[in-house]
Amino acid sequence: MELLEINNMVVEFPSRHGVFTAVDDVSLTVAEGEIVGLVGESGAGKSTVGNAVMGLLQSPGHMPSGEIWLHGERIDQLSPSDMRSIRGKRIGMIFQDPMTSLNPIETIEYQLVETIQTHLDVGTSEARRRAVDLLDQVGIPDPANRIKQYPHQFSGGMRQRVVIALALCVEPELIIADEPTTALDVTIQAQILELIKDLCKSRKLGVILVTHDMGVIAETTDRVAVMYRGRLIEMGETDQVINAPQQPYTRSLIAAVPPSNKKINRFPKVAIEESDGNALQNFDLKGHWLGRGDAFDTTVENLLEVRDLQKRFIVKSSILPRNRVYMDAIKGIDFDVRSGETFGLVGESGSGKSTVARVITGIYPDDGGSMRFAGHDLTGASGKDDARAGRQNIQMIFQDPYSSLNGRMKISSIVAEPMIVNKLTDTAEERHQIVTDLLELVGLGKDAAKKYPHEFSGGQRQRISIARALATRPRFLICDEPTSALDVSIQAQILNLLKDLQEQLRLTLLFISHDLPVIRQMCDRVGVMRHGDLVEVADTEALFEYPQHSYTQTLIGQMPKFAK
Amino acid sequence: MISYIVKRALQSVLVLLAVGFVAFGMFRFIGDPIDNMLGQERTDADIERLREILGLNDPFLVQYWNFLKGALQGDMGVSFRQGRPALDIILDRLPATLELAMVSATFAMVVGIFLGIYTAINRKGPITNFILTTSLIGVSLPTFLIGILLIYLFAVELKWLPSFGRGDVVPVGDWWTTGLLTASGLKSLILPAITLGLYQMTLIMRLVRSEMSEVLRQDYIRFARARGLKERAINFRHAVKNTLIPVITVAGLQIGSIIAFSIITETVFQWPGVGLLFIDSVQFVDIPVMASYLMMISVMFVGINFIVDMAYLAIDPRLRGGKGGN
Amino acid sequence: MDSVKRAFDSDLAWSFRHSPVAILSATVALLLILAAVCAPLIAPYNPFDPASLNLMNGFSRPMEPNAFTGDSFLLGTDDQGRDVLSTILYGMRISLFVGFAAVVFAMIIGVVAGLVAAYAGGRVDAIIMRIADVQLTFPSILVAMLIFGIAKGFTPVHLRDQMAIWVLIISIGLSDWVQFARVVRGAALVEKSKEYVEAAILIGRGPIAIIFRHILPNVLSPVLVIATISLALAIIAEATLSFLGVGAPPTRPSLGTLIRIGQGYLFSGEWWILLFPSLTLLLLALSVNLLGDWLRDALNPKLGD
Amino acid sequence: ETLNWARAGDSLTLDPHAQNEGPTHALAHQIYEPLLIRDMTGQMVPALATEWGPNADDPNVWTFKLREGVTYHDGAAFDSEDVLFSLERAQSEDSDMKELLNSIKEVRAPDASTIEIETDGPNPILANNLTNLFIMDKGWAEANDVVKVQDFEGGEETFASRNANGTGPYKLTSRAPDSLTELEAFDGYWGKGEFPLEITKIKYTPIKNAATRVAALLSGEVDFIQDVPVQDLGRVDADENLKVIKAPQNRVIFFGLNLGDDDLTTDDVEGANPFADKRVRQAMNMAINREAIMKVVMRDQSIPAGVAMPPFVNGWTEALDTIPSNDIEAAKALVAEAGYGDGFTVTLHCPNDRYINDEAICQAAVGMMAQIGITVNLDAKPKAQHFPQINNLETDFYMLGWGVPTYDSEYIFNFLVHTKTENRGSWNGTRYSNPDIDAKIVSLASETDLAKRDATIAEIWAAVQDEILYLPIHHQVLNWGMSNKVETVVDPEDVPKFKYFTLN
Ligand SMILES: Nc1ncnc2c1ncn2[C@@H]1O[C@H](COP(=O)(O)OP(=O)(O)OP(=O)(O)O)[C@@H](O)[C@H]1O
Ligand SMILES: Nc1ncnc2c1ncn2[C@@H]1O[C@H](COP(=O)(O)OP(=O)(O)OP(=O)(O)O)[C@@H](O)[C@H]1O
Ligand SMILES: [Mg+2]
Ligand SMILES: [Mg+2]
Ligand code: NI
Repeated sequence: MELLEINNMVVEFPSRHGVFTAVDDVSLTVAEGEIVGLVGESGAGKSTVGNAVMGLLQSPGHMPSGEIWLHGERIDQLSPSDMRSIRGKRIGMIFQDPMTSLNPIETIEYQLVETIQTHLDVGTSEARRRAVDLLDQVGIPDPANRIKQYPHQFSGGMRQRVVIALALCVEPELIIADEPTTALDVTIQAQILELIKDLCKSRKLGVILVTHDMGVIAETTDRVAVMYRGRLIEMGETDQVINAPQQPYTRSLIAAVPPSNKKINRFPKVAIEESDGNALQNFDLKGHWLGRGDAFDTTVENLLEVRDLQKRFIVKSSILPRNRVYMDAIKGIDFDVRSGETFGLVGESGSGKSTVARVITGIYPDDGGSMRFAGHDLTGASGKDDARAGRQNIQMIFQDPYSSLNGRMKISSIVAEPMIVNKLTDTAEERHQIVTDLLELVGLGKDAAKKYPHEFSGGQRQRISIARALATRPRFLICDEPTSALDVSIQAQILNLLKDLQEQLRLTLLFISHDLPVIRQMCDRVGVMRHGDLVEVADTEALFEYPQHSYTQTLIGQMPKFAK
Repeated sequence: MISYIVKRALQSVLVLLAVGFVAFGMFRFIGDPIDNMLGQERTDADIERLREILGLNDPFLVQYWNFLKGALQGDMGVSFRQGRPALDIILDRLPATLELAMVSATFAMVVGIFLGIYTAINRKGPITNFILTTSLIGVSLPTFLIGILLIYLFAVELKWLPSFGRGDVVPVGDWWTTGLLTASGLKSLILPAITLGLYQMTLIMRLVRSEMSEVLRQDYIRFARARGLKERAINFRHAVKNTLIPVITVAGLQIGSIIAFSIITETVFQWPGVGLLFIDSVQFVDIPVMASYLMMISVMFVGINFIVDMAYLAIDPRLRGGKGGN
Repeated sequence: MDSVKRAFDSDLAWSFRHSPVAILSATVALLLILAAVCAPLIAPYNPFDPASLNLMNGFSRPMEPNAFTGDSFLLGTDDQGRDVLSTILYGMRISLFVGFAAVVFAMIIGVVAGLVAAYAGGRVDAIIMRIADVQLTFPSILVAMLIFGIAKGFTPVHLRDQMAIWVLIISIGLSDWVQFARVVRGAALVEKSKEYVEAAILIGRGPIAIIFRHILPNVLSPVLVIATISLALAIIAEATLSFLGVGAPPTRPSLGTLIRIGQGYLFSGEWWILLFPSLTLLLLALSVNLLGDWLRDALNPKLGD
Repeated sequence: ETLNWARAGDSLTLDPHAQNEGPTHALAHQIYEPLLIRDMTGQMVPALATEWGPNADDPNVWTFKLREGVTYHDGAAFDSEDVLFSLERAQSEDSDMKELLNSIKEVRAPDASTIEIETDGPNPILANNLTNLFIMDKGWAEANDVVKVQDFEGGEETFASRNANGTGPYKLTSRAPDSLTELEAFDGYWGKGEFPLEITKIKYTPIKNAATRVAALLSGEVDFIQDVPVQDLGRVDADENLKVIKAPQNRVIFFGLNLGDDDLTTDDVEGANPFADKRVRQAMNMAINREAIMKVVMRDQSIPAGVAMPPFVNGWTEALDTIPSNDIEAAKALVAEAGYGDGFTVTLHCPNDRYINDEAICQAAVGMMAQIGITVNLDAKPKAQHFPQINNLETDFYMLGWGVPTYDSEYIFNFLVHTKTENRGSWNGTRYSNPDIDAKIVSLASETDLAKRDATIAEIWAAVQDEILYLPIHHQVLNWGMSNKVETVVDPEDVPKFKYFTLN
């Protein structure tokens, strides 16, 4: 008997604009101890399948037809209370978006202990001990202290690991892991995947692993299912699918995986023959508004100069300053970003990469050091106006796209907003056109304009956030994990676009990513961070070929290899 | 923290000064106490003499200043109506009001939150619609009417509950008297507490419902479900706590106004509390009582709002410390 | 034309067309408002014209001829011989205007103050919130008396009646704004720390746009709850204040005043004086609140079900 | 037998001389006694004095024979020392009763059971002023340091303001101001056997709200309430366990007009005062339909009035109190004759929490004035704002009610008719000033020939009626609601004296 059996599942999202079929006739099985990979285009319906299995479709989504069997028991028609006894206990799920999956006002400890105690008959102190253990297992440093913190005090990757810990803590029979490692650096990713694999072996755990990372698929899964536009188009043994894909989409997907071993000029594009003509079009940047902006002056060599930058967070507040406990998130780092280059920032999850971005953009005040951007002092030492003027040209793509979108605004307003604010367009029609273009560019289609952020898949939200950043026609763009949730094909499309912009307009990029192949393709120079320190800065090729620092060496060594 | 409290305390002093200033500017418009004090046999000369004695002929700033001087020495003036120190009168009346306010606020909060959660979880359905609609009756009709209707039903027709007063009270400690320890005291509490709490209950219920409906659609609630948490824990802990900021804000304000201005309910039920005292004072233009009363009320509101602001921090860790922990 | 079409096509209009409750309550509210506006045209009598009243018609039972005069009134008459139906219609004009205007006034001040306090923080927050504390101390009775007293000094005798209405609106509004301000501030403090606000700042949005375009829509739900629920309260408050001599004269009773008058006849058998105006107020409050419920849900894209 | 008693307000203090005010006296009357008292029908009868009257040889000296064998609640004996002490106390600076005694020059106690009061001129109505003047025990006062009257305005609380020791039929057992006062029959009361004294315990609760008061009576929680709203009388009377009794009250309700000023502030007539024209006042007097007000607004609980004087008062005659005919056409003609055919506008100031249905009466008047072309803007306010306006001459057309505790017209003239001066005419908001009349009013105080005095009173009333100084509306009627087991008549001053009450 299969552990999980999905038969002809259909999921629909009705709306006033018609019914959208997100999952269309999907059948899938998972056996005990098996890891089934689920890959596919962003927005193909992968997360929706997971949600449907859990009975947690977001309203108004529903499952008009199809069956779900767990261990020979049909579960899609269970009463809510019976379903509740299955969730967590027998099926665990790791949500795709770790940022919004944690209750923002409860401590990590509370959420872990509560979950453990709901399912296991253990005392509070025992549950606490287990919680700390779990955090340790998912690689969170200093778990005993950090467990007392709140989600917003954790980095993206750390939150993702908390979510994983929460799903694993009661030892379910089946785990649906929806992009569980998107925000993790390779070392920790390896550690987590190892953990899951162990569980599969030792406890006959079945896993559905949704991911866009072909390397992970190759190294972890037993079988793979490929989804495209709501349909399951291909399914088979991992080796077979990777090495001899049947479907054109699968083929192009695999072809699009960026090579990790050498630098090529542009990302390989996916070329699939689309019947409905909705494929990513080639885009002529030159004639377009995006490419028309004034090329940035190149007189300054270093657009951004960061010296001895420091940032500390209060971990334990106290009335007396001397009793306060601080955590140094950035311990005095120096680096320059040259005009027109792409500077990559890689490093351990929780090492302070996002913090650097946030300090540069002024979201967090700095605690020392200096930042100069195109002649402006960003620390505000020489006046707030100067800092503000400097920051006018800095834009950022947030690591967490969903929280950075105002849930009460339609996509059209979100994307149009920067143009309105900065008066970048003359007429409303022009603006409307550009919004449509931008959405096309990131592969969303113009229908997206009418929707609200919550109606999108993880990767789609990420693309909205990118479209918005582009609409500012930035001069300096900080990308914090910009493609972490994107399948390789769309990733290629977007990264190529960024490259084009860079060529055209000398756009400068600060590119934060855990995805080393992407870094290798994108970046001119790379900085490696660990524990708040910048341990190494080097030209990309030099770094990949001859890593100096021991941490860099481990990092590069652990990069999942995807050999076609 | 300490510096924050000190700052808040200093601000409160300013609030008090402002309250006094506005109050004394206002009293002249409320009417003239002299008529009430002297009765029909007074002559114009009597009026003049008494005005002089009471200092009512002084400009309001002088009256205000004299009041402040007295207040600093703990002397809040003497009631024009009862001829007793204003502060004593207020303190005498306070227990009755505080007990009523506590009971009705508890009623409003407990029932309001519970029904709010219920109607948020079950967004449609006959019971929800029934609760939502009938509760509106409570806010659409004047408190006075509701009070009298309740009296008519439960006191006059059914004779279950008393129509007025506090019942038997027993002293607790030096100045506190309580009706919570006697059967008649408890019975007397029921109708006024419901009358007083009905509006707050509806308000809190609707607030909880509206906020809950939103929170229940957040990802972390779905994830909590995915973790298999009990429905009770999800609704009553995760969801409710996330709706709490507007709710406690309103609850704080409402508790404050229940204590301060439960005028109508106290009048209808002849509840011997400060609300009744206040309306008597306004009608009598009992300036010292009104002034000390307003001072007390402002201290109370400052306190409540301080507690509410502190509660924000307790509830939502994101509000603690400035951006990025500074 | 184009904009009409767009408005008709908007999500809000769509959701309205698909909500029977919204349509029903909007119809009721609209009918009531219309009836009030057209009172002089549709009311059988003009109860505000003292010369047309006959005291002997007082306390006529609904649809029964009066014992003294033989006149008959659909919903009976009140203690002054005013036709209850006409008085409700005329009284609603005052009540609706004062009620809506006061709530809107309170809402505007409160929301703006709350948003600014939350967003600016620091000293601005302290000042606004301490003003709110002062305001809280004064019940609307006292505020009304103060404003009325001051305004009386500035308005000529013949303008006093018009002034009274504005005094009512301002006094009720002033005593209500704090509730809005504090609730909005609380909610906005939470919103302000969210990432979408940071994103908007990065885009170059100024503080005003961030406050009103980004934060406001996200804190609107509690505002709507309080606003709709306050309407009936404001209408009743108007009656209370009028009784204290700061509002409309008793010869021109509002809906609230009519209810207040009717309360006196609760034990004495003249139920119609109380019942009909109360029902009208109830109907109004109900429809406004249900409409508010719908609007709140419709404005929340996530509740689209 | 316990009687639960409720009325709108509470006594303000137990010190019998600190406040001159209805509810305060009402409670004091159960505990303390004056020298002479009005019984429930308004008749002056002996209390602590058995005989009294001015000396035949010297009208300036009154002699009072005191009752023997009277004791206070604490057992002390009552004698002339106490009367002497109490009268002096009542005359002292802080006393609120001193105005009633300001004609007294000296009080003497020639022996233990006699008191002589010397006035500074003949005062024919001295006895009237003593019916609310309570006698305290000197020894008790000295022992408890309450020789001085409680300084009410100064905010003193004294032993006497919280405790009481009188000679009255009931003694105080507990008191919580504004909520509950309990009394118990006094065993050693001198009047045992003379009065019914069937009620042995009294529980007195103020209930401010009329509807609640009625509800409490209906539900049986109280046995006796004062001030039943007129519209609820039917409901109370219909209850098989309850009844309503009524009697005319010593209070008349009327409108005052500013007829003395050259121009009015609240009218729309430039440069002239329409009220100065007697024809206008006449017309207004005729326009008021007192019948309708009585029937509809007062539900028959009033007596239409033709004179601003309650019927109990010395000087009242049926002729004076005949109500003017309600003739709209004639009234209109008069207004036109006066030159206001097109009408004019004026503001009527009215209290809304003082007299029975005060606001409704004013509203009715607005309609009636409208019928003769006078547009009246009604400005109804709580009493604390209304009465100062009359006092400060800020109103042109106002409502006022007047009670006459002395039962004598002089009291009315002094306050309502005399030119407004420092010591007289304080309630005269009409701006009427007639030196002749003033002189006559002043002469009343010292006129010992009662016949002559009555004649002067009649003359003054004739002038007042001729001038149409006031537009009388009606005399109020008092209503007491009570359980069937209680038997009493209504006191015209609204002061129940429970020793007279009987029980079925
Ligand atoms: N609440 C919703 N309302 C309407 N449409 C939705 C909703 N949630 C998802 N969808 C749509 O369903 C489709 C599938 O979404 P799903 O989240 O399953 O994609 P996915 O395969 O997980 O993509 P990604 O890799 O980007 O996360 C998307 O096109 C999305 O727009
Ligand atoms: N607001 C905050 N309060 C306290 N600590 C914080 C806060 N924000 C970040 N930190 C801590 O600072 C450290 C660096 O976080 P940051 O988000 O910069 O990591 P990162 O390098 O971006 O990691 P990831 O790759 O996982 O996103 C982490 O330990 C995190 O817990
Ligand atoms: Mg997904
Ligand atoms: Mg990060
Ligand atoms: Ni990745």
